[in-house]
Amino acid sequence: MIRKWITTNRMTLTFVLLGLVIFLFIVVPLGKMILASDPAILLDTFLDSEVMRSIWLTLYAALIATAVGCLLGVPLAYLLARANFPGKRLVEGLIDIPIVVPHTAAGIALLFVFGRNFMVGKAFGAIGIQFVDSMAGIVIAMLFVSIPFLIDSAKEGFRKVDVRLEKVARSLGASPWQAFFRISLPLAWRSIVAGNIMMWARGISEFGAVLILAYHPMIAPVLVYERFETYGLDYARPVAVLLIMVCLIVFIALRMLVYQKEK
Amino acid sequence: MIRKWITTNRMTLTFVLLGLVIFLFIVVPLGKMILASDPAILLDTFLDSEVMRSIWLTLYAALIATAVGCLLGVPLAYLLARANFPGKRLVEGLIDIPIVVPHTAAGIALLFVFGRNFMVGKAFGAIGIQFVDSMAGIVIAMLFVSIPFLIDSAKEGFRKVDVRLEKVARSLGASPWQAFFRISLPLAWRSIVAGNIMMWARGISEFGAVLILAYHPMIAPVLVYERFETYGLDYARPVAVLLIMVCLIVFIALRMLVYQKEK
Amino acid sequence: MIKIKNLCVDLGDFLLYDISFTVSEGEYFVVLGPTGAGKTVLLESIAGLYPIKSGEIWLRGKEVVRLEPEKRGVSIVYQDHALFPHLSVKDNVIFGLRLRKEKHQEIKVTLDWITDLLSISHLLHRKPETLSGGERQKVALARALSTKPKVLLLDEPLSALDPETRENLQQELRQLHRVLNITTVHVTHDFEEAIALGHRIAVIGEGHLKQVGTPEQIFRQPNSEFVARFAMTRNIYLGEAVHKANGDNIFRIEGTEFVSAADTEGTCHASIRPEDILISLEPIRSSARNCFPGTITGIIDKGATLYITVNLPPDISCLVTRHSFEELELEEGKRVHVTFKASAVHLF
Amino acid sequence: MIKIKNLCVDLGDFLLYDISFTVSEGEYFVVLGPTGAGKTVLLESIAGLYPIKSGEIWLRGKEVVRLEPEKRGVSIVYQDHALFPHLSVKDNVIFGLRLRKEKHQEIKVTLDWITDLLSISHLLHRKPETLSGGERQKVALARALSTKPKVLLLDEPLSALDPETRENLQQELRQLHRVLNITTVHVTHDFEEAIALGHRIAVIGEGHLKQVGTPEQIFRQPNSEFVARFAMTRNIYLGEAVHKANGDNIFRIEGTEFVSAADTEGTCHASIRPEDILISLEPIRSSARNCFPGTITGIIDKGATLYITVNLPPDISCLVTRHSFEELELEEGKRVHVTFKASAVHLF
Repeated sequence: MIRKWITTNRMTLTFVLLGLVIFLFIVVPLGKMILASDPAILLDTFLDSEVMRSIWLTLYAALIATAVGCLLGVPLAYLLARANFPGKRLVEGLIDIPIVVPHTAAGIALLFVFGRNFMVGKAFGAIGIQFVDSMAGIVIAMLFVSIPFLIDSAKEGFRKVDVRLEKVARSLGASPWQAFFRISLPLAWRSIVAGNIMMWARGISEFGAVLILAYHPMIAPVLVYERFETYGLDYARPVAVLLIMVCLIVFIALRMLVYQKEK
Repeated sequence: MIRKWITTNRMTLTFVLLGLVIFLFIVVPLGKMILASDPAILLDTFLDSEVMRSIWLTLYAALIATAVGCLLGVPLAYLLARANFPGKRLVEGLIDIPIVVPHTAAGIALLFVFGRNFMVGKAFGAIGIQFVDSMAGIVIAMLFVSIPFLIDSAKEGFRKVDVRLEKVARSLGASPWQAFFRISLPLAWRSIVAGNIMMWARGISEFGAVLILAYHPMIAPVLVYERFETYGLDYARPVAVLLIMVCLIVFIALRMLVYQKEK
Repeated sequence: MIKIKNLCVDLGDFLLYDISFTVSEGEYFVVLGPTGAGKTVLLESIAGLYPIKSGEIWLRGKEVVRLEPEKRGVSIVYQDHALFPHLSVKDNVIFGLRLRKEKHQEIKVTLDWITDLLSISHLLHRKPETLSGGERQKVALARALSTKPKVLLLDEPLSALDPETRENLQQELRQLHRVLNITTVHVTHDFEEAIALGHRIAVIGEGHLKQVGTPEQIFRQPNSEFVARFAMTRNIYLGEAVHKANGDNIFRIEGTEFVSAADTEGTCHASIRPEDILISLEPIRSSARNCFPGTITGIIDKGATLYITVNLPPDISCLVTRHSFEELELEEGKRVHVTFKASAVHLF
Repeated sequence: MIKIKNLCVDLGDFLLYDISFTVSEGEYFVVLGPTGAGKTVLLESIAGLYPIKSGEIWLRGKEVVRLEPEKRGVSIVYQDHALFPHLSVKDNVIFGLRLRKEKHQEIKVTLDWITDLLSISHLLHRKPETLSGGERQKVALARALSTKPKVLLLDEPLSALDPETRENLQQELRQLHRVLNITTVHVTHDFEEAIALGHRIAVIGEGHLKQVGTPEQIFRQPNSEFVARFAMTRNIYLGEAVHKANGDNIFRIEGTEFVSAADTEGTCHASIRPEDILISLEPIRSSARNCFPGTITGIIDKGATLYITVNLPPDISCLVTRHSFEELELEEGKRVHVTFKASAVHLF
């Protein structure tokens, strides 16, 4: 009986085994690190004001980046979902570039625009905002590497909204703005929220670009690296665990919120 | 006339302006860095054997990670696209976690499994493979952060293949393997290739996790950071430019290859 | 009321060109054409929802090509109803009224009126996804009518429904039009729907307007093979028309000569509707000028009625009721006689 | 040939339960039911492509529930043809033969035979996307038949086609079955298609089998309101059947008494097919036992034929040809007489 099942489902079985390898490869390191941690040390780390400050800073900076990204990215996503123009594919390709640009190189590139002695950096410097080793720099770095996630997700969301719903709304007397805010936006809402979550999470995870642009004030991923470099693995580990846990809690809570509304 | 157009298309105009801000924010730093580079210095950097070695190493390690990911990830993607089982959503969520885990924390987590004194690390050490400060470590780090991109893309590809095509193939006498290799795989091919490209590019871009697991041999993003730290911006810049250019060339060439076949 | 002049729209794959027609106040105008003929785009052009290439669109004596859709007073109902999925039935219906910032009391009056008219009052608090196909389409109609549009555009409103619901809603549409007398343009690919509802019918195909006329004209006097096929005239022949010395008009095909009441000459098409042809076992003495013996070569069973193909030659398809079919004991190979009037032979 | 016993399948939303029927060798069996009734899943269960919950499926005397689909010798054709988009027409057709590792020569022979049979030889090097709907469906048929299956399953093969192509392909299916005599199960939601093609028809709905019988039985003797509605019997009444002292069987509704040939008693349904009813201006002297005066209250125009609703009371719908319609000058409000035989009144 079982033998018969194995014979007829040999492919499924093979696929399950291969898939299991990669699944365990992802889950085991994270699981082990979290489960094998000493609660006492974790608590100590939790009470370490430097750690907590850096985690808050990370969450906060990523949140600002996400807010800015949402304001500027959602309209762009709507345009890309609805309009057809020559070179549209090129624009879409360019927007996705930050995902594939090496993070440290991205940091260098940003430095050449937002650095004290360059274009935008100078302009902002005149009004007292500087990007190197500052909160603003962290936000800029996070925004750069994470914005494509939001735009792609929102674009997909808008694409799934039947254009004819907007058309019906127009024929019923809605202006383009009304059609957008009453029909398209509410219907694409879930994708936009999911995109925001992804963008926030991706911002929190960034290390390379931030390291170049703003080593200080220290965000959590930088702190993990600093402790690893300075004190070694055992000191870096509780910070990393705490950071991963915060990430997961935020990520899971928000995702559940989105999926709950689905029902 | 133009005034009339502006009035009726006020929303489009606003959206274009907002979108333009974020578009320029992405394009200008990259464009400026590439275009403003001195060709002579670039050539020097190109002839610097340390730089070229690190770039080759990056490309090569990412390629191995992608190959491994393809072998293990595609079957998993197929399962996730076709099978329904309790907890499927959880599995999908877990697989996406590497995208949002802070890179340095991911590096620490991997170290706790693949490090010399831990589980898997020990086992592999016995057969002469070690992950810390080695090629194998780079591959592992890249694989971890980039595998979700491949799985997601391949999954979408398989989902778009009508199940009934497989069913027809079965009724015509195909075994599950034959249906997979002759129908599902060729039809999902484009998504799988696109996923591989994304995975490779994401592997090349990784910095944080690799930094923790294998500072040496030095991959290009690490080299950029090292030069930045040691010699300053002017020395890091040409390496970063070269790296970005290699990334873009590879990325664009492969994408065009995929889209060309589309026609 | 509606005047379209030399309208030309680009559909990507092909052009819809040289479209001109007029719909008068209170008319129920049906546009008939195959799937993919650009019927939906034609409606969207009238509503201002699809950019036109050239031509003029007049609504109530005003050129509206540059007018925004929300100012045209035109409502549209799509085949798949296009209800707003995130709003309740009630909010769907009053969507247009809310935009108009009407007073609460006025909205209530209109809502009651329209939901009573379409008997959907019991659905008000449901979400669109929980409704049946027929209910959805009624809600879409209510929503379209709530703003009291001058023109109602219906884009295959019955196509997505099962036969029974379709027939009911068809009756409802006719009834609604009788009550409201609103100028309506209804597009469909279903010929039966077109003649059941339309005051006039426009047949569209191959990128342009083929014929505009009353159902009777489209039915009996198609001006092209395309229209004849669409009107399900099964008997379409290409042959030679001649005037005979005795004054008869003859259409000659495969050695058989049909007498026609039309007076065309030369190579042309002839169409004879299957229901205009009588089948009998013996020749019938009557005023009908055409009577031919033939052999039954095919039977297409449609349930209540059947199409009998008789080879004279040529093959000619005749409609009989199940009743006659059983009474005459028709079967393949049987020798029968077909009879039809000269006026049934339409030449074009 | 095919024997289904107490089959039960889970469709997620609902169950298909207690399905039992037998299809004999060479029979053309049609399963008729509304959209979403689980017809496709029923076919996929027979082919082994959908897991069943319980029950037995026998093919050629063998219980096959545990047999893999590729070993059942059953081919399936889907509504949307499901051609392999990456393969040419030729490679689609010989897909099954290649899998069988047949010799090049044998494949060629089968390919020539099947493409000739379906007249698709000229399409061999085209890609599916370049074909018309009718051509695609023919290719799908060729592919299904290429492996010479014992059973052919057709899942709404004509539904996605326009009326003309549908009728042609329907003829082709009949012709094909005559030549190959292959046991066929064809599912559809179209009643006309069912009676045009089926040797026997099974009506499925609300999760189970409603009736199995010849087209004649389904048509004239529906066993439930569901089947009667599906067979487009427009006149279905719920009333009282009584035996009269003079031996007549009477069906009483709204004060009118129909004479029936059936002998049921008590509360029951009566159905009268519209095409069995004759409309005339004067009462007809004939052997028909039912003759009533009434007023025309509705006209549904179907082009070649029309449905006339006459209020006796109750409302009764009668089919007339356009010919009679015009001759009798029927219109709403006109007084007419309806006549039908006692045998036309079916009680259930």
